[in-house]
Amino acid sequence: MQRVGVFVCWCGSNIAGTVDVHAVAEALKSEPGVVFSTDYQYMCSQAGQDIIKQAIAEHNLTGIVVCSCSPRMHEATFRKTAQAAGLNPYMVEIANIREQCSWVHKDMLTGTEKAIILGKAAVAKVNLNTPLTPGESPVTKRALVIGGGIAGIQTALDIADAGFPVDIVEKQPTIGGKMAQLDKTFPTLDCAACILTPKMVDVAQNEKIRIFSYSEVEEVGGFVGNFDVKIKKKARFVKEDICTGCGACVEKCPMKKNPNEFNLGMDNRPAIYIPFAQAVPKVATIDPNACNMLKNGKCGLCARVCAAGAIDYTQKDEIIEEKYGAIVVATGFNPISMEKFDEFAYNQSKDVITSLEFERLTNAAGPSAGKLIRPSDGKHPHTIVFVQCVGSRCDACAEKGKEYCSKICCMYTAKHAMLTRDKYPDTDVYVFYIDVRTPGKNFDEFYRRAVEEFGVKYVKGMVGKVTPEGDKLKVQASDLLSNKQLHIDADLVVLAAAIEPDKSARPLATMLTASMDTNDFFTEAHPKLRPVESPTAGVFLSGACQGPKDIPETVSQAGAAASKVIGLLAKDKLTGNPCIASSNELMCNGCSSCERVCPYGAITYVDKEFRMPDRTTKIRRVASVNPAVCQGCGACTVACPSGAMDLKGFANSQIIAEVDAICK
Amino acid sequence: MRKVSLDSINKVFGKISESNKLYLPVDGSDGVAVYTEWSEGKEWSNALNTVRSPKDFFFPQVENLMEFKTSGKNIELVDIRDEKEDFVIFGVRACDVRSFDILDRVFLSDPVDSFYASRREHGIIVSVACSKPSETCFCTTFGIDATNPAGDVTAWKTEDSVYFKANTEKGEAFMKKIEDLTEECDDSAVTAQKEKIAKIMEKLPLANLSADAFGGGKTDTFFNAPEWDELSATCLGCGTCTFVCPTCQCYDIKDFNTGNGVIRYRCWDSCMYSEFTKMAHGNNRISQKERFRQRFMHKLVYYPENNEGIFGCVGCGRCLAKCPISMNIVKVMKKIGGNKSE
Amino acid sequence: MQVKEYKPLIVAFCCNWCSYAGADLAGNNRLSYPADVKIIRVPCSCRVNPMFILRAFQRGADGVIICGCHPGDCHYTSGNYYTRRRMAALFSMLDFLGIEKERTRVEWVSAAEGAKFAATMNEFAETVASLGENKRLEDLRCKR
Amino acid sequence: MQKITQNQLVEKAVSLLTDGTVSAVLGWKKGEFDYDITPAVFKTADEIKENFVWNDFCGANFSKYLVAQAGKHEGKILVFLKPCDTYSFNQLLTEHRFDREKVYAVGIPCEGMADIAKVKELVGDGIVSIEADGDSLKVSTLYEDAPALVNAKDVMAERCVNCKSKKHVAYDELMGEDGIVLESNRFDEVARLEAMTPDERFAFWQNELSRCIRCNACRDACPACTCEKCVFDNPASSVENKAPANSFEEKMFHIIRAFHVAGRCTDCGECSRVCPQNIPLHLLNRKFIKDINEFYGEYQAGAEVGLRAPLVDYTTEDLEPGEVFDRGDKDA
Repeated sequence: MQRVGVFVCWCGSNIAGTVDVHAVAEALKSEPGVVFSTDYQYMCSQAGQDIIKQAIAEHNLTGIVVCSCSPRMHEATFRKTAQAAGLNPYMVEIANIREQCSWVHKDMLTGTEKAIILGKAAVAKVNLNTPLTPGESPVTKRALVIGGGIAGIQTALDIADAGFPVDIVEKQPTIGGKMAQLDKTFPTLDCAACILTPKMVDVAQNEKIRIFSYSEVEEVGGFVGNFDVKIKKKARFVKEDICTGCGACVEKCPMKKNPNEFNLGMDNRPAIYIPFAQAVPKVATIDPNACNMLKNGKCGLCARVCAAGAIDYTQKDEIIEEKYGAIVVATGFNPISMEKFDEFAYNQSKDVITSLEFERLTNAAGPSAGKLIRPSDGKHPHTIVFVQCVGSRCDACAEKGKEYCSKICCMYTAKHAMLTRDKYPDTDVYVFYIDVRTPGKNFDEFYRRAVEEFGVKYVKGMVGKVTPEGDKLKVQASDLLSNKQLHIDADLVVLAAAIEPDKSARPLATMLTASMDTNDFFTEAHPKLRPVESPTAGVFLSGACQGPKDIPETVSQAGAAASKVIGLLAKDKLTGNPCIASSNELMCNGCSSCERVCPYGAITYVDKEFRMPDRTTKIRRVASVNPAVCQGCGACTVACPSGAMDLKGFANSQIIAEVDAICK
Repeated sequence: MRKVSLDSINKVFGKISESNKLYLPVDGSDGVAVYTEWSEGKEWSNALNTVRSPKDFFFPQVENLMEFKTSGKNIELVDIRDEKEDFVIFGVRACDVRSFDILDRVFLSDPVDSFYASRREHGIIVSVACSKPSETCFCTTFGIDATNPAGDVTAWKTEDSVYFKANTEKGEAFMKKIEDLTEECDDSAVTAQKEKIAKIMEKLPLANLSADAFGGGKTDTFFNAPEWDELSATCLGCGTCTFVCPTCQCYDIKDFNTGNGVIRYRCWDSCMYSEFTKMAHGNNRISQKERFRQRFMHKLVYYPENNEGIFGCVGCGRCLAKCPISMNIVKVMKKIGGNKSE
Repeated sequence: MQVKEYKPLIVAFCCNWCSYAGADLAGNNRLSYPADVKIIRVPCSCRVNPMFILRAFQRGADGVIICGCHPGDCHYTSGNYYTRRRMAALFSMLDFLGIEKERTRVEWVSAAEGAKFAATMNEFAETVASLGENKRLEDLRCKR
Repeated sequence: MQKITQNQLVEKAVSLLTDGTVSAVLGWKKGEFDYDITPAVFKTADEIKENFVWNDFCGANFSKYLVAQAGKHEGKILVFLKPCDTYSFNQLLTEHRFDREKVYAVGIPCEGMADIAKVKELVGDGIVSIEADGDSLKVSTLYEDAPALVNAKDVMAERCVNCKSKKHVAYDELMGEDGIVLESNRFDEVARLEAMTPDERFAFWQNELSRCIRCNACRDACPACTCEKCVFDNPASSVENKAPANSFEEKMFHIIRAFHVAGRCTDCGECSRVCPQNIPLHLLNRKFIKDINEFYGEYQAGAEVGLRAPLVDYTTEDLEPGEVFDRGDKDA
């Protein structure tokens, strides 16, 4: 029989407000096994924990029940407390009387009644607890960063800085991501390239960092500290180590007419290309769908002009297998497709563009060499209309847009408007908005300058329709403040498209068994307290894959993720979760049901000699669980027909004891 | 001897059930006879016998002994005996009547089983003579006269009437109750039936099955007989034979945790089960062969040894009809006892 | 048999990663649902053995609901897929035996769906209450 | 009415035993009344010649015996398998329950087995002999001077009336010719119950299961129930008990038993054959089989060795538990 101590937490008034904590402590006194029961204002506080430690010592408790907030909150805390008092940490059970009781029930009587029952269930369970000792597994001291945008770059640099090797996997031919496509950055208006490209170079030159560009994660196995990852290095038909990036091939390539992804298809690139001048790695890549040599075996010009002899038409996709201790997801974002937004005539007119396209259009390295022109006729636009929240914050248009706020649009639109007015004072600039959201250091000041100093015409209201007419774009909009209908003849319309997680995130999440929210943003282990960790141990989140972010936020989160990774890789061993499956060999039939449902391949079979009840011996096939691989889901326990398979910490007997206690 | 016409037998039943619960074989939905409490509309089955023997009335499969109620750390003991009032079992065959004697010798000898005892006290047995024995019958082997069963009252059922004869005080009292529904008569019809059935009994395939080879003191003769291996080789180890058997009397006592206390109950157990009388060291009988042997040795050797040579089997034939693999005491007796009745 | 006005007893098995967190979120957001709902934490919905469900009914539960991550989001990748098959089979069997199908339920509730959790529990509790006490899978010994 | 004769089987058994292919034979042994056949392990040719029997009452499915018998004798054991038995044979192999190398399986055709209860319904009690006579059975009783002729079809066991397959899915050697998988109506009764109201269904099962005496015959005869230790015998399992104390425990036992074999049950029908209380237990198993077929596509346990049972498998598109009720009458 256990000697159980019960500790009821008031959590200030959070629990005590709707639960009579004294009554709970009193009621649980008479439960079997309970030898001590008390309540205190804040059990998780130092003083509270001391009460627990003291009681363990004085009443030599063998198990404790803490009636408090969710185990997801403080189970770890109280386990440490128990351990500090010499009790096995797994002799602790939590009765969740806050999140699942005091916070959801209004009146004292109901709350108290339920709290007592939850307490009884926890006591019933702890009575059946047994001390558990976690297994240990080594840590592979290497990190994988998926995505080579500013988030990935910063995370990689910080991890490498701490002395751990890092691999970056980037699906594009170069790292740099979205930031590389930007012109200037708010609110300081310094040029994106000027602050990003040096970091890209650092990455290239850091001997701790390997860049797998033009590559994708193919498969992820293993678990925290011991991930086995397969990376597919797509054939770029150019030997990376030999190519000097001189660009001769790019010059000579006859197949020039291919939409240039980097400039969002606003101009063309050859079949063999280097995305942009500061690309890292600065290596050419052949687009197999465009290259005549690869398609029809004719041409081969690039091979001939390549002094270094880097061209290799026979190159194949290559699978690289590597072990990692930690994985950082930095898959970033994309503007949503404007296809469905006919009202803005995005498909009808070349002069309706997205903000990212506008960035390229105003970028010195862009299709128009930084000269602001209309894509349709190359003329200088005199009237520009910026439309905000296109696809953002639309609960109505959820099927084509997003319900959330994309966060960055207000600021970059202000930036665009300001820069336009600055460079081209003769241009009329309208910005249509629902609200202008400018929290953040120097953000509001920045926006007000756009209005006050640069005379940008901000109109509260949405654009109803854009109709191409002649060389004009007729913009119908409503001014909600003056409550007037506006008709503007615009030369250029810029849509602040909502942003969404990159499409590659969903399959990746499945590979990583990391959870996502309904918008396919990765969910964090805790929205406030563990914002850069995914619930899956060893997987961390950096940048916009977790939610819309601007550059400063992204960089700071990237650093945070890096520090978590460093913390993990600094350990030599990880103590695993001891709540894993184990099979009673005497009852095991060796039928393989458990093996079939195990998602981790943690179960294998061995032939063992057994002494049967009739005193004969028999060789039987029985299951054995690999404690390092088992993650403790329990699928096997139900698949097992004889009940030989059970789960430590969540044993059949324990769960049934809880059921009984609850159903009394 | 008194009689009542078959058409008005339900009046008799009605009369009795005014004062006592009356149980008799009634054909169930699946056409199999089951002892059922009589009520208007229920008809007395013509079946030779029920699958579940009437031993259930005195030794039910599950019987609550007592209850411990717990509140907090206090325990309160509650008496939940329910065997309180008189009841009548009607239509018990000769073999099953004998089974009560066999059970009595177990439960009524010291220490007396008070639960069984008081059920026996409260039970009134109206037996009925067999008129259409089955090929599986072998009660004669154990000296039972199927045409003249014992019991508090004996009944004979002919084409048109039912005849009654009281054998005990309880029986007399029973007859009193139905006096004005029955009429005094001679026993000619009964005698006639007895003779007729006796002839059929002689023709039964197992008529001359003999148990003479068995009995007390024969342990050494049979315990190590090589035939046990072969006989038990395909025994499934289920409890069918023991649970349909009218004389099997093994039970287990278990506690059921109700959440608010414990109900201590006893339930039938079977020596055929691998868990039977399992102890800390394991099982006494480690293989199915030993468990199988135990059951038959008990009925044919151990029981008679302790009970003036009375066998622990009544030849009702239930196990012959119900064993999933058709292994049974007759096959055992013939194989082991070397008695091949051609 | 109880004289006091009937309150349904509902046992909710919640997987640790999604639904239990969802329940916590409901708490964080102070979204109320009946106190008749008592939650048991399991690592994954696939840990729920049909025996637990029968046990709950035996002990006097009037409804049993199993909550797990949405299919595809299982923390253990495939656990809830097995839950889905097992429970589909079990529920169908209970229905086959004439036990009210409304008493058993599987719902997918993510860690982000506190509102859904509360709504589900309110709705389920209502449904079960409308059925009244569980008579068809009860063990009277447990109601003494 | 069996196509293959007793003599053929005896010869086969004797020859395999004498030529050393096998050292023991699992076969049917003569009883007292022609219908009470006992499965037996024969060791000698004389035993076989004297006692081996093959007639319309050889219903027992031998597959399960292999768990204990295979490997018990030096060399191989010969087992005769009717078509339905071969499915259990494969299922047990799939679950690694016996060593295939220790078994010599002879497939034998089966024309369907008779149910003695049905015979007695027709001709009454007191049966002294039953002989096959073409498509009929000649039954003599204590009470009729002339033997009664009953059509074998009229007294055929339910599971044989609804025979799912005459095809042997496993054997080392086949006697007679192989049959085919049949279009049976075995799910009709399940469908009839499904069509009832829940109250009617409840009443039906309440009545059926109330007769259960927990003799465990259904479990112990079931070729899918081969657990080293059954949960109902294991005090640690929380469901262990020896008798159904009330209607809940009756239901619980049969729900769990059926669930444990769900997806593994080959529908051999032994459970119902051996039930001393005539409870139609096979309906519970068939309900699972019917559901599995409807929910996840046709599946026959034991059709091949190594099949993945439906409940240890999944697809991402499986229907939701809630949908099983409002799926309308999808045809199996």
